[in-house]
Amino acid sequence: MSETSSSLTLPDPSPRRTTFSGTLYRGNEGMWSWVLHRITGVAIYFFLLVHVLDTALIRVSPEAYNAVMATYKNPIMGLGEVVLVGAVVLHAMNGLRIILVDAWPWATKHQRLLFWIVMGLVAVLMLYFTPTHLINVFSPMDGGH
Amino acid sequence: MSQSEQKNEHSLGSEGASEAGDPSAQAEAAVDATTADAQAVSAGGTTPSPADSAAEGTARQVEPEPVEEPQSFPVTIIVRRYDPEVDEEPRWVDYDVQMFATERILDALHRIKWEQDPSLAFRRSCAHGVCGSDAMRINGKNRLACKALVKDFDTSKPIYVEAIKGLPLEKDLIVDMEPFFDSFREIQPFLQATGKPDKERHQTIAQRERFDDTTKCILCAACTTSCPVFWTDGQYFGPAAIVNAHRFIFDSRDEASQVRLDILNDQEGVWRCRTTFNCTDACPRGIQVTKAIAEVKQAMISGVKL
Amino acid sequence: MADQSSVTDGIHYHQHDVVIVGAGGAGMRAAIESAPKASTAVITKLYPTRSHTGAAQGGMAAALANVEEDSNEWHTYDTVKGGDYLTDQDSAEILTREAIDAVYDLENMGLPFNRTAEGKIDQRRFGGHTRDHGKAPVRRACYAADRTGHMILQTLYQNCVKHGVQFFNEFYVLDLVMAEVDGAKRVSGVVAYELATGEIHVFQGKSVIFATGGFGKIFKTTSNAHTLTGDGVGIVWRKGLPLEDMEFYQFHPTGLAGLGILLTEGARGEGAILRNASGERFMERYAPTIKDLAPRDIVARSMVQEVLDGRGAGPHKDYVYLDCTHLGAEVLETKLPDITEFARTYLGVDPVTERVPVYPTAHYAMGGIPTNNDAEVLADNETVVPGLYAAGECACVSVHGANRLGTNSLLDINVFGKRAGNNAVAYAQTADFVDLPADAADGVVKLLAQLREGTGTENVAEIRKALQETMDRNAQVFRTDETLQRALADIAELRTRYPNVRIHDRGRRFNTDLLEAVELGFLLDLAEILVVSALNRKESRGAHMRDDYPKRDDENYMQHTMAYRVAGDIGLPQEIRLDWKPVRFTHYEPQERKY
Amino acid sequence: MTATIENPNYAYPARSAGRRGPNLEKAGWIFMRASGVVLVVLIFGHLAFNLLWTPGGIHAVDFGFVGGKLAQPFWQWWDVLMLWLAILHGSNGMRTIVNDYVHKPTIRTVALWAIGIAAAVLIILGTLITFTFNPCPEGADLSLLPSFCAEL
Repeated sequence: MSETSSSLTLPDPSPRRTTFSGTLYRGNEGMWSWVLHRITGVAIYFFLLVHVLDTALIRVSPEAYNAVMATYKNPIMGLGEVVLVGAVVLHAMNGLRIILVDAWPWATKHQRLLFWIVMGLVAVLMLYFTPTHLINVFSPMDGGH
Repeated sequence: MSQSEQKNEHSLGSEGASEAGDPSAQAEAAVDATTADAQAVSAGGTTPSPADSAAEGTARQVEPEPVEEPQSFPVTIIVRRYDPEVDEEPRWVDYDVQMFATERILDALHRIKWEQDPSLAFRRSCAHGVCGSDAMRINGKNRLACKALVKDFDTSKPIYVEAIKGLPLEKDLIVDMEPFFDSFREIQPFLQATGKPDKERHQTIAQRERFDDTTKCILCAACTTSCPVFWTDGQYFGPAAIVNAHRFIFDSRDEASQVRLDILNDQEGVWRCRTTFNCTDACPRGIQVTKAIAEVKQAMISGVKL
Repeated sequence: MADQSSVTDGIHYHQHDVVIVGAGGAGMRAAIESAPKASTAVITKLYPTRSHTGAAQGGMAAALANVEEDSNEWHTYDTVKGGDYLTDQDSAEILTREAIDAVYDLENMGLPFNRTAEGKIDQRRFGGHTRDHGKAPVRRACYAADRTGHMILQTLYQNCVKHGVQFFNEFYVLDLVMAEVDGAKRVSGVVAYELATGEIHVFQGKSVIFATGGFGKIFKTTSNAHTLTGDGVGIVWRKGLPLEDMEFYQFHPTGLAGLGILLTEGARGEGAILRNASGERFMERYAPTIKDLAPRDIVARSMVQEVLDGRGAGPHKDYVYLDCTHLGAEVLETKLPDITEFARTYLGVDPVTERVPVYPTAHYAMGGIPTNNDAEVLADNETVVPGLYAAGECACVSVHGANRLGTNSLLDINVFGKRAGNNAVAYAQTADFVDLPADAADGVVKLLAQLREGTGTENVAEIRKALQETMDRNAQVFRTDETLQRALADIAELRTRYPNVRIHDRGRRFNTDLLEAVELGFLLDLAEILVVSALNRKESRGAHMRDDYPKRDDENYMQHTMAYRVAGDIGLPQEIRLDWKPVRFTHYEPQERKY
Repeated sequence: MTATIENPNYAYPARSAGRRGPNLEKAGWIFMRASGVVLVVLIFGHLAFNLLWTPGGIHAVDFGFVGGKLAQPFWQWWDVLMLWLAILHGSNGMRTIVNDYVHKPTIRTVALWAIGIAAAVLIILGTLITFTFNPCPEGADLSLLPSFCAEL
């Protein structure tokens, strides 16, 4: 009977402990893809907030906008952009996988294979993007026309 | 008794077993040997009972032909113990037990309870995976202790055993199951059909097959407590409740599918499923849980297709 | 409707019209009848869905004649003959007649039976079930793959949810309260121990139904769950009520060798064959007509005989094979999926391509608490205890006689569970509560205190193991005076050690250490009754096979054994008085049992 | 006793019984998938055009480049659609995460409101800017502006 459970009398159930007490749950591909999906999603969300705001500077003045954009062109930011694009690609590909898994019995059954296909696609896309982008980042250009 | 003596009895004991013509003689001899070894390992353990020596005595006979006998080996089991009357927080406790490869983790827990520490509390009943009592987290994954075989683990490392996650911990490996059954009860898990037929309601083989998978559920909670959404939000109905709803939604005899779909079309219903497939992997009955949930979602969008 | 609870002196008091002890098939079937009509409490040691009904596999017999000609009269004949004519024939007639509605009830409640091409309930063959009085095997067992018991348990639980049955989960009933009213002993209630908290609850009820299942844990190799420790049967026994036919204990032929895990007879119903080491289909020698589908006692005995004669398989020649390889992967995966998985998981043997090592395993108690056809418990051969009912494996109606046919137990729990529920409600609607004696809970409080605070040195697990080993060695499929005497001496010795057990867990919450100690007490009681009853029956009949008396002796033993407890507190030697009870006949004259 | 272990949040929100207003979970679920597919096209197009296909990539992105793009209705609609869908998709995702992990009612309410307000502000701001944007502001340094401004 539930009233006997001591836990119900506790003042403040702490969900943090709920999640992290004991060993880490050893889920398989499905669980880790979900973890990645969450992390990339949150990261992209916060970038999105910033990105909309910095783009809004375009309404202030060309100088203001260009000043902000200049920061995106520094090499450290350039590496960050690779990570960001990686997150976007991963989130996108895994999102498509989730849609398939939701809608298509074959995909539900072979979700594990699909996860690795997603990883493969992400790798291919990033292999295309990363060098192209890094060459741009590290080429000596002064940013004007 | 000395180690060498023990070893001796060990091999002879098992081989002589067929002499007795006793069905369980083999297993018996094996268990006897194990007991002796386990006692040697756990200092301060119990003394061998007369029955042990008797069994070993009768078994000490001429052996017909040399047979390759399975060997037991030491396994370290680390159990996350918690006694609410004493402990502030759960603690990990190590136990060394002698195990055979074909034995189950449940056997290891029994050996701990019966030979080393009788205060260890866990639930179990049928011991072969049909009653659903002993769902627990073994090496970080939900399984039934009676279906987890020692040979499937790397025994060079300790095996970690702890209670399932997300339900209130009561003691050691026992959690409060009431919230879990509350969710089950909430989806109206019973056939709702009008009219009283004289005999059986008819159903084709194909119609029966449609929901076969989800009839296997034994309500062990391995799926629900493997779900990351459930861990953080106990209000989520959880896979088990949805599986049982599926069992009736897709039963051609049932007339209340829409009621159940409405119940599950909730903030805490099927839409919270994030398709992590932990539930499918955890199900000891091999139910395609995530697929069942997907089918319920599809039924909500485009109607029930029997 | 009475439905109250209160706390006095730390003891919880509850009042319900009908109190059901046990939530397996029989208990829940009774609850479904009684809950809509009266306040009903179901008190159970386990969560209802953990009950061992769920482990039953093969099917539930009923002469529906969905796939071939059949009649319940044939079913009665098979049941009587299967029980080696010790079956009470009027009871068997009720069982087989009400079987048909019992199956339809379950189907209407939602049970997903396998279907025929026309959409009707499909049926399969099973041991001992024949057409036209033994001519050939008949398809009588209604089934849901090889998890019929699971589906029955789930369906009954689902319907209990539907009816809002009030469950007291993980409440362990330890005593039956009886009180004298106008010179007659009547039921007043039960006393239970709440596992989660260690608190004592007294349930007052107008009628009480015991549906507590069997006691297979007196044996070591058993298909039974760890929790099947005969608590209900033991409680009734300690109250001075008799037990019937305790010597008849069924060994299921096909347990996984060395483990005892059940492989359904339905496998043989689908065509699987038993073979010895040389591959011979040995059942052809023992039961030429129906071979592998002979009743369980005969098949189990034949298997043991093969092993004793040196024709066993394996390194120790101590088991035989169940050969399913010719059935094909599809039949195994669709009709016998669970047992296929059991063999794969626990023995690493794939039934699709390999023969599965099997050996008889302790399975089912034909005997138990004597009841009449209305499920009312008997205080002697005729006198009913008003308000007390029993159904399921813990009860002995007796529909199973000396040997139960496969699929008749799932039938038994449904037919007599329903009867118990209906009759208990009818009784509760006319009767008044019997006042609880002031000391209702004292016995249980004392028992638990004794155990919990004992300073002994004995270990519960060791005593239990010794008991199980002596029972396996001395009171199994073949018994002699000598082996039974040995068992009796061992049990007597263990009984003297029992009061000296030490409980290591002194806590109150989920004290499973204490629980196991209490259970051991019941096991010791019941094992002793079994052995004493077996010693007294100097014949071989059904599941009771005496090597020293290999023939059936209708002249002296065509009667039920009734065992009474004369004296013996827990831990002290018991004094058991044996008596007889006549078998009730209707149409069938005892004949030699040939298949 | 301080048994706080693995304790789920049963005190926290009631299920269907206490539900008020329409249930948008299903709509939200469908929206996440539909918008997701469209966003893959929009964002991949956005990234490819800006970072890969334009010579110089990130170095080419400045007022002149963006202004040039936003002067065309095609890119205006592209960006506005992307803005709306991305903000809604992201905010709904954040709402889910808050629902999962934030259990204190006050913090939860604050977090959900913050997400909602941020979404509203950004969508309105972004939309207004896109449609009221002047690629050739008066008095600006011509060298910073899109090339076509010179022709005006």
